[in-house]
Parts: sequence; structure tokens; C-alpha cells
Amino acid sequence: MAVDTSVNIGDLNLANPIMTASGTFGYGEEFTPFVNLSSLGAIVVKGISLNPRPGNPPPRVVETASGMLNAIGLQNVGVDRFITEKMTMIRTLGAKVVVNILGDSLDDYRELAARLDDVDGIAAIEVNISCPNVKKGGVAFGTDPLMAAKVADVVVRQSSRPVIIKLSPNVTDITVIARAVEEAGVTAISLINTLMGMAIDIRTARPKLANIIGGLSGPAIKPVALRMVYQVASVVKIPVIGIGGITTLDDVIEFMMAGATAVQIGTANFVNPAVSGELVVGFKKYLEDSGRSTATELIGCVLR
Amino acid sequence: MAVDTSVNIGDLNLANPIMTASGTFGYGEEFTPFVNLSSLGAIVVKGISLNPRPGNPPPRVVETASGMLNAIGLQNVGVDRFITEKMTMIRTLGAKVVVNILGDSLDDYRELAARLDDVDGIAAIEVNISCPNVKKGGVAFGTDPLMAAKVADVVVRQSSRPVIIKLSPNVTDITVIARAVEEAGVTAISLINTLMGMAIDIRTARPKLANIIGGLSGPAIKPVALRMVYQVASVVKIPVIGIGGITTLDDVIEFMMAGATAVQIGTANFVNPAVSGELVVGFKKYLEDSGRSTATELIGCVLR
Amino acid sequence: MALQYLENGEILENEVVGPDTWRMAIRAPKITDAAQPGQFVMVAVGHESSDPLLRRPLSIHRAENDVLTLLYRIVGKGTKLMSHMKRGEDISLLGPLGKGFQLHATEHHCLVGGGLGVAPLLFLAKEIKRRLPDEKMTILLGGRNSKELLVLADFQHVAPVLVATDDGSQGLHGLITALLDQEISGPATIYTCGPSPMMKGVASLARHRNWPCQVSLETMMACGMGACLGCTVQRAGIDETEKKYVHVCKDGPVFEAGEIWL
Amino acid sequence: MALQYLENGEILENEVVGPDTWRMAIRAPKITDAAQPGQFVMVAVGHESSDPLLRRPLSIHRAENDVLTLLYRIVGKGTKLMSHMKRGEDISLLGPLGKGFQLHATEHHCLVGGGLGVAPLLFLAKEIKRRLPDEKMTILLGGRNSKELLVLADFQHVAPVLVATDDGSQGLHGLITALLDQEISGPATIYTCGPSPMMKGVASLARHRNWPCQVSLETMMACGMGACLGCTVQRAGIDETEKKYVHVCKDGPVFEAGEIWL
Ligand SMILES: Cc1cc2nc3c(=O)[nH]c(=O)nc-3n(C[C@H](O)[C@H](O)[C@H](O)COP(=O)(O)OP(=O)(O)OC[C@H]3O[C@@H](n4cnc5c(N)ncnc54)[C@H](O)[C@@H]3O)c2cc1C
Ligand SMILES: Cc1cc2nc3c(=O)[nH]c(=O)nc-3n(C[C@H](O)[C@H](O)[C@H](O)COP(=O)(O)OP(=O)(O)OC[C@H]3O[C@@H](n4cnc5c(N)ncnc54)[C@H](O)[C@@H]3O)c2cc1C
Ligand SMILES: Cc1cc2nc3c(=O)[nH]c(=O)nc-3n(C[C@H](O)[C@H](O)[C@H](O)COP(=O)(O)O)c2cc1C
Ligand SMILES: Cc1cc2nc3c(=O)[nH]c(=O)nc-3n(C[C@H](O)[C@H](O)[C@H](O)COP(=O)(O)O)c2cc1C
Ligand code: FES
Ligand code: FES
Repeated sequence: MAVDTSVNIGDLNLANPIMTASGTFGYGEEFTPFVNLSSLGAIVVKGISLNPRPGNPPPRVVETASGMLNAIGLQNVGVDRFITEKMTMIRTLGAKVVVNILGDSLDDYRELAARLDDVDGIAAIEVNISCPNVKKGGVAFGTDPLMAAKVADVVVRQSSRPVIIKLSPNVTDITVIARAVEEAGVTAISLINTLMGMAIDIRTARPKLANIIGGLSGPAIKPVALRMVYQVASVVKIPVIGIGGITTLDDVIEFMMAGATAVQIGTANFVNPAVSGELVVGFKKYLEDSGRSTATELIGCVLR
Repeated sequence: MAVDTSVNIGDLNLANPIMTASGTFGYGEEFTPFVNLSSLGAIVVKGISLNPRPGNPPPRVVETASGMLNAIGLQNVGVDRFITEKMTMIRTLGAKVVVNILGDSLDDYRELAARLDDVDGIAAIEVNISCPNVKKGGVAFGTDPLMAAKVADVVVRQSSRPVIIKLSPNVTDITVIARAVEEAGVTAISLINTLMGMAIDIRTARPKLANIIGGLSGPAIKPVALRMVYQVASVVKIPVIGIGGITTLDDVIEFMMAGATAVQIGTANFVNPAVSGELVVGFKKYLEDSGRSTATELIGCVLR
Repeated sequence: MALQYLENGEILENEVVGPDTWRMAIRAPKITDAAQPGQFVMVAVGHESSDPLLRRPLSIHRAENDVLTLLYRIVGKGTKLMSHMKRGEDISLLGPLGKGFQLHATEHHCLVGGGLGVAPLLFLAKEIKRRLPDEKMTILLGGRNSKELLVLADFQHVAPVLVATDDGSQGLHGLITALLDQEISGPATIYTCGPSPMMKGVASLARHRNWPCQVSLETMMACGMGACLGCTVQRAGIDETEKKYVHVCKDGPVFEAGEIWL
Repeated sequence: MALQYLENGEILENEVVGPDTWRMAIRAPKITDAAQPGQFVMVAVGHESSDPLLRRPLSIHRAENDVLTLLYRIVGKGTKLMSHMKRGEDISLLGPLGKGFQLHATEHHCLVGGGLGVAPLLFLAKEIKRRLPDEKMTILLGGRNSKELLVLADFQHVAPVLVATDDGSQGLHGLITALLDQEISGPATIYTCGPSPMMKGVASLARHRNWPCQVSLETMMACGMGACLGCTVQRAGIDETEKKYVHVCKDGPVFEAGEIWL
């Protein structure tokens, strides 16, 4: 039976719902020995800021039970070199590319969106709002509905492309943030970014990460991510992209049933660099075997 | 070398920092074949409400990566039968007993505290504020600093014993809640309760828990718990009791270094019912081997 | 409180006995000695890893001469890991747990097992034979096909066995309830364990015939010892106190069929 | 981009070769064929469990005739699980990864290894001998005691070996830097791998003597292939762009000593 694996994020049509998550897939290139990038729904590249950032001192990563903490510190080449160097390479990959952006201020986000809007070969913009707002004493944009909506608004106004806003899970009520950014006119919502966590080396009595606190990702956080996707999909009308611990085909199906239109694979890429491509193949087979003819039938079937 | 393993929660002196967590240790009795209960710092019994509660329909538990979800629904015998039946048994156990309480309204908490204050054999009250406030449309008491402080206040006023308030981790800024309850005069803060999570059975396209959403516990949440203990211990002056995924002696030490005066063992009791007793022995040996003479030296040494 | 132990047993045997089905024999004198038919153990499958995290509940299949035997099917991560364990390795067991079958004198003991439900019935059959040697006993076993009639010979050593298969490859072509209906007449006590639709059918026939009927249930379990309150099934009849539910690990796994909602 | 493979290798041997130290030989033709001395592989230790989650980086100890050999010490969960793996089982490898040692003609190749740091040096020694057979090579090995001088005989087959132990149980009683200082004179190229204080000492002596010095570093790694940016060490000199750090998995693990902060 011919099945239709494609899904739509607003006007953006993806061949299938399997994307890769920002910061876990480099600029795509590293994975070419293991994955046919053009077979993926899309790839999301490492977060880009206005200026180059060195990132945090080491140690930057540590393993935890079924998860890992990272405090990379948003190391990146900055938007100029991204456009001149990286995008040239990325355009040769044959993948649908989503560019993830981050800023310290509304102005940063505005300028990033404007700069990228002229660049060819970008399918959509994903806005990371888990970053600290320097003007507001370092409170993350994503923890306040008003700030989150403002970021969403400035990026939407500067972008002719679909805008995905990526939510932080470190909030009391994720649905309030989700509704706020929906109102601001974004195309879709992706969630979750990492949970804030910590680990201590008891031999040295020092935190294991130089940054003290880091972001928890991997299978450990899957139940929290799935719950938030379910909650958000219950209250918004725009597409939701599920992220958090997704490793197996079953995980992909769970997130879609909970209401996700597409999913992003993060930490799992480190464990098995071929996993995203394997999930594309597995997803098609799943649809065939389960007698569903379209991917869209799966979306939110727990909600109904 | 003689070491002093004891710690103080306000006026309450514990022989050592190892406690068991509410809802994971029954009323203590079940563990008598495996643990000498009088060797523990204290045990915390299953949460008690004013009236008996049947709890949620099954399925109530499901395993996740390095964790589990539960939606027990606060099943308990109610405070009357707790006092007449359970306390009689509990007094024979030889353990220091902390009674965990929960309510739907401020009045519930007030009355529970008053009723228990006359009962012999209780070392302290622990107040679970992760429950929905029925008057406020079901928003959990623990997610709002004002509501949390009000609950703390009514219980403190009714209790001649130490009052521990147990925080919900499902909040944007745990330090705000912690400061609010400290102001209300509680003796100590325990954290974390479970993270809200979900799992889906893809064969039936239904949530795995009848209650849809449940509480995530176990090693998976340890990094989040440790981070919150560290954050709270940095801003309050009262003792903090660390909870969340604690399984090994290293975990105990990590939480104490992060600022916990004592710890509670939860899900680990299910995996190894003897674990709490083993940790008491291990903790003493650790102090001896590491050349520290008191448990209190460990507390918060990462903060300094 | 009944005696319970946390015991590190030595694996004496771990072998395939049917489709995806394995049998593990473990030297575990304390638990074996205390075990009653219908009780179960919680088995640690994860070694030092926290995934899988929880112990897995498995019925006691045999308990003789210091050796405890389990019969298990590979359905997920935990049972798969168990199947990789080797002779000579240690395995941590918690048990014996729960309330097993109640043995009373009766005219005819009928054991009705489907699929993996046969696991606790072998121990039961042996106990009936040992403790009530003069009483009549019939064992009815069902499966999808002849291959799924597990450890049949072991049962045949204890008492007469009747079988039914869904595909007719052995015994009656049809459901085990049909077999029970056809073959058993007169007063009897029923002990049943198997897939939930089968137990429902057996219990309803038993009610009809006025046979006392004990059913052995499965639910998700975290602790297996009454501490987590996770393993509920609903009691028959409506009740809005905490008594609305019973706990399979402590009040069961064996219940009078009339006592609970099947 | 250099060739990299995800390869399921068959374990041919997994045995103890020193205190808590094991050697695993794996048939993995593709990675073996592409491997260069100083490169490493990311090894999957967790099977279907998500704890431990990440692959573990291990240096390529030997790479000959389709067989890749690893030398590893049990320090935690992952390496312990590796030591339980049996001959005949499969193990998933990702590699070869990173930038290895640079071989240039020199008067004297000096390989300086401490503890587990000897792991990549055997492959290096064999390559030097194969590709630059006429050049002088000396191998200096250090350990806490004679038992910690790992796979000594393997090195002795390749080139002259000098040893130092902390307790004097074999060779020089003292640090390997003292050995290097005493025994090597004249121009040389240093290749070193071992505990970080040792490498610091070796690098500083090398700077003093004007010896080119390549060091092989270890950091925590999540991906091993340049995707996570987790494995940073700081570049020598101050820089506030993203170039402040290098990545051990991609820019290393072997660096010129002067290039990075040791
Ligand atoms: C009292 C009791 C006695 C049992 N006796 C036996 C026995 O003798 N032989 C045997 O093969 N099995 C028995 N079971 C079922 C057995 O516990 C499960 O098959 C096992 O826990 C599955 O573990 P897993 O890690 O392989 O599967 P998982 O990966 O945990 O789950 C795989 C599937 O099995 C289901 N499952 C998991 N745990 C349970 C459970 N506790 N009860 C029911 N379904 C579950 C899950 O929902 C899932 O669909 C018994 C269960 C109980 C409660
Ligand atoms: C490029 C490279 C090559 C290596 N080659 C070898 C080798 O040939 N032989 C060998 O025995 N070891 C080698 N190591 C170190 C090895 O990777 C770690 O010992 C191993 O990952 C520990 O895993 P574990 O699960 O046993 O320990 P864990 O339980 O993960 O940790 C135990 C301890 O080891 C430390 N540790 C964990 N991972 C690393 C790491 N990646 N680097 C440094 N320390 C770590 C932890 O901080 C902790 O203190 C190498 C590391 C790198 C980066
Ligand atoms: C090492 C690492 C780096 C990350 N960098 C970014 C980033 O630059 N921008 C971003 O929006 N998310 C970043 N994330 C978050 C992931 O995109 C993803 O939201 C999160 O890891 C949860 O998914 P997972 O559990 O599948 O990894 C990063 C995650 C990891 C582990
Ligand atoms: C089955 C179960 C029941 C619980 N019941 C209660 C409860 O009644 N009251 C309460 O305050 N916390 C309850 N908790 C939360 C635990 O006390 C603890 O805060 C949480 O599980 C995190 O610790 P852990 O990861 O060590 O389990 C329960 C947890 C579990 C797993
Ligand atoms: S399984 Fe925990 S109470 Fe029954
Ligand atoms: S380990 Fe991931 S970039 Fe080096």
C-alpha cells in the first residue's frame, strides 16, 4: 500500500516528520557518513547568535541516568560567518534546513531574523527562547509569556519564512507560554528544550560542569516532554513539534499520538549517528504495517 | 575515629541524614523484614488527607527510562483511621516518624495539622503542597508562592512540632516558592516531589496511566532535584531535605554537598527494599573513610 | 507478617522451553522454603543499570529442594535481559510475595491455565497432590497452538491433563472454557490463571455452575510488597473509600473471582 | 571528510592484562583499515539499555589484519559492562575518529606513556617502525608499580623500552619525566599520552629542550564526532571568539603541546 509520510508545518511540507534537533547535529556535515540527509524531514542546525561566541569552559558535558547534562554555552561562529561559510556548505547537503537562532535581547532576535531572511536555502527559522534576557537580569525569555510573545512577534515580523518557536520546559505552566506565542503569530511550536539540572563530583566537591548548571536531555526527560507536548497540543491550533529523549520508532509514534506533527531527534544522534535515517525508514514501514495511509492520521489521536 | 552522623532539622535531631520518602515506604511496616527502622534518620509515611481516598483507577504505575510514573491518586485511609489504626502500629516500629499531609483547601490543612498535633509518636509534619487547590480551579498549591505560603502558615500555626514543607518541582523558579514558605515560618523545606510526566501505549493509542498524567520519580530526575536543592539551599537559611532519584551513597553525598541537611529515599526502596538501611551503614563508613568527623561538614560544601 | 527475603540466588539453569518462553532455575533456599503456590517473586533484571529500573514480578513455577523455578516469556526489555543471564550468575530475588491459592478439601480440583498462566499452576498441582493426595484433580491447559502448550509433560506427571488449542493442533479445537464446560461436571473448585478474557470466561462459567473459583491476576507493579499502592484492581461493588480497590501484590495475586472486577 | 564507519564488530578476545585493565580484540575490518595511530573509537557499552547512555571513547591500541584492539581500564559503569562482554558477541564501534599523531622524519622518536596512556602508543610505535624503519625510536613507560607497566612485552617487540615506577619495583624509581630527562639527549620528537600531570611535565621538559611534542588528550565526550561541542580544551593564548577552544574529538585528541592549555 502506498503511504503518505509527509506532514505540514504551516506552508512548509516535510517529506516525513523526522527532524534533527539543534545543537545535536552540528551543521549536518558530520553526519553525512551515516545518514542520507535529504531523506530526513528536515535538519535543524546549531543555534546562531549575532556575534561569535566561545561557549563555556570545560567540562561541558556529563552523563546522568538515561540522560546527559550539557553546558555548551551556545558556542557558535556568529551569523556573519554562518552565512558566508556554513550556509555555502549546508546548501550542498540536499537537506531541508531550519536555522535555530538565539539572542540576548529583542534587538538581537530582530536583527538575526532580518539578516537570515535574505539568505537562500533556509526552510524555516527556529527561535530558541531558553536564553537569558540580559536586560531583564538574566531571566530566560522563555519563562515569561510576555517576553516570549515579544520575541515571537519581532521574529515573525522580520521573516517571510515559517517561524517555529522553541519552548523551555522550565516553567510552571507551558500552555500559557504556548498560547502567548501562538497569538504572536508563529507558524509552529517546538518543545522541549532541556530541563535545568546539575551533577556534583563528590571527590572534588565541585559541580561536574564548569557552568555549575546545565541542560538535561535524553530518554530521562521523555515523559516530561511528552506530557508538555500533549498539554500544548490540547490548547493550540498550530502544529507542535515534539522533542525530548526521542530514540526509537515507538517514541516517535508516542509523540505524534500526543499531538506532535513532527519530531526532533537530539541526544540519540550521539548514541547512534545513523538513528535519524533509520527512523525515516522505520516510520514508513510502521505506517504500512499499521494500515494507516497517512502520517497525519497519527497526529493527536490520543487527544481525540 | 568516632564520627557524628547526626543532623538537625530545627529542634529535631536525626541520628543520621537518611530518611525515606512519603508514598514509597508504606507505613513502614512492610519494610521491617529488610530494614531496622530504628536505625534510620526518620521515616515519612504515606500522605494522609482528612477523609479516606480511594485513589485513581488502574493502571497507576508505569516504568520509564531510569524512572517511573505514578498516579496513585493519594489513596489513604483518612486521618481518623490513620490515628486510631496506623499510628498504634507505627509507634511499635521504633522509628522516628514524620507524617505527610495533603489537602484540597487551606481548611483541610489546618484541620489535619490540628488533629495530628495531639497525637503521640510523631516527630514532625511534612506538608505536601503538590496537590490541586480545588477552590482555585485545581492549580496546585505548590506552584504559587502566595498559596504555598498560606498553607505553610496555617500548618505552622496549628503545630507544636517541626513543620517541613515539601515543594513541587513543576515551577518556573523554585527559589521564589522556597523563600515564601521560609517567611511563613516553616522549620525546613523538602524537595523535590515528582515531575509531571506522561507515557502512551502506542498499541492502544491511549495514555499508559488511567489518570493520563503522573509523577516522574527515580534516577532520571536526580539532576533536576539536585539543581533545585542547590538553588534553594543558596537562598534560604532553614534546613533543606533533598529528594529525587537518590539510590546510592554517592547520591546522598551529592545532595548533602549541594546543601541538603538530610535526604529522603523514594523509588529506590522499590528496587531494593533494604537500601535505606544500607545507606545508613554506608554513610557512617564514608565519613570515617573520608576523614570527616561530622555529617554537618558535608552540608553545602559546594556552596562555599 | 509472612516471611519475606531479599535473596541472591545462583542461576542453575536458564533455557528455552517454548516460543519466546524460558525457564530459569535458581538456588534460593530461603524463598523456596517459604513459598506457597500462587505466590510470586520480584526479580532484579537490571544489574547496576537504572534502565530497566524496577524489579519484574514472576510467579513461582516450582519450589523444591532449595530450588526456585520461574517460567517466563520475553515481552520486553526486562525479560530479554533475564534470558541473557547465564548459569552460575547471581540473580536477586525478593519474595515470596502475596497471597497464593487457598487449598480446601473439595471433590474435584480443576486447574485451568492459558498461555503463560500455567506458570503458577504447576506448583499448585504439586502441592495439591502432596497435601491432598486422595482428592481428584484435573488440569486443563489452553494455548494458541500445540507449541504454546507449555511444559505439558510436567503437568502430565502430576495429574490427568486435558488440552484445548485455538487452531486445533492438539486437543479440543476451541477455547478452554468450552473444554471446561464439556469435561467437568459435578462439584469442583476452580483455580485459574491466564489472559484476562480467558479468566473472565472461566469465572463466569464457574459462577453459573456454582463452583468456587480462584483467579490469579497480573497488574503493573513497582514494589510487589504493598508499599507503592500501584497494583490496584477494583473490588466488586461500589465503594468510595480507599477500600474501593484491592492491591494485587498484597491482597492477591490470587482472589476469589467474586471479590474483584475482572 | 575522513572515512568514518559505524561498524558492528565481533569480539575475538576480552581478557585481563593488568590491574583492572582489559584488552579487547574485535574483528572490524572497515575501521581497522582506515585507522591511524592516535585515533580513537566510540564504543557502545549499553546494549538496549539507556543507562549507560553514551558511547565511551577508547584509543585504538592496535589495528592489524582486520582486527582492532582496545586496552581499557575499569573505572565506572561503562567499562565494567565492557569487561562482561564475551567472545563471539557483537559490539558497535564508531570510528576511526579524530586527528592522530603526525609522523615526520626525525632523529629520534620518543614515545612517553604513563598508565593507560600506553594504549595509543603501541599502534604508534608499530607504525613508526613500519613506515620509518630506519629511524631511531625509544619507548619510555611509567606506572605506579611493575604491575602497572601494561603490555610491556608488546612494546619490547617493537623498540627499546625504558621504564620508571613510582615505587621503584621496576626500572627507575621515580617519575617518567626524570627518566626522559636523564636518558634522552640530542634532537628528538616526543609523543606522549598519560595522566595530565605527567603530560604537563613532559611538555614542559620538551619545551625546554626544544623538542617537538605531541600530546594525546582526554575529555568528557558525548558524540566523538564534532557534533555536540562538548569536548573542549582551551587553546593557548586568549581569544574571545568561538575559536577560544578546540575540540578534542575533532581537532585532536593529539595536539602539538604548544597549541593548547595543558
Ligand atoms: C503477580 C504477577 C505474576 C506474574 N507471573 C509471570 C510469570 O510467571 N511469567 C511471565 O512470563 N510473566 C509473568 N508476569 C508478567 C511479567 O511480570 C511481565 O511480563 C514482565 O514484568 C514484563 O517485563 P519486561 O521488562 O520484559 O517488559 P516491559 O518492557 O516492562 O513491558 C512489555 C509489555 O509487558 C507489559 N507488562 C509489563 N509489566 C507487567 C506486569 N507487571 N504485569 C502485566 N503486564 C506487564 C507492559 O505493559 C508492556 O506492554 C506476572 C505478573 C504479575 C503481576
Ligand atoms: C580520546 C579518548 C581516548 C581514550 N582512550 C582510552 C583508552 O584507550 N583506555 C582507557 O581505559 N580509557 C581511555 N579513555 C578514557 C575512557 O573514555 C573513560 O575511562 C571511560 O569513558 C569511562 O567510562 P565508564 O563508564 O567506565 O566510567 P564513568 O562511570 O562514565 O566515569 C568514571 C570516571 O571516569 C571519568 N570519565 C568518564 N568518561 C571520561 C572521558 N571520556 N574522559 C576522561 N574521563 C572520563 C568520569 O569523570 C568519572 O570520574 C579515553 C578517553 C578519550 C577522550
Ligand atoms: C549538546 C547539546 C547542545 C544543544 N544546543 C542547542 C542549541 O544550540 N539550541 C537549541 O535550541 N537547543 C539546543 N539543545 C537542545 C536540543 O535541541 C533538544 O531540545 C534537547 O536536547 C532535548 O532533546 P533530546 O532529549 O532528544 O536531546 C542542545 C542539546 C544538547 C544535548
Ligand atoms: C508511588 C509513589 C507515591 C508517592 N506518594 C507521595 C505522597 O503521598 N506524598 C508525597 O508528598 N510524595 C509522594 N511521592 C513522592 C516521593 O515522596 C518523592 O518526592 C518522589 O518520588 C521523588 O523521589 P524519588 O525519585 O527518590 O522517588 C510518591 C512517589 C511515588 C513514586
Ligand atoms: S506493587 Fe507496590 S503496592 Fe503492590
Ligand atoms: S565529543 Fe562531541 S564535539 Fe567532541
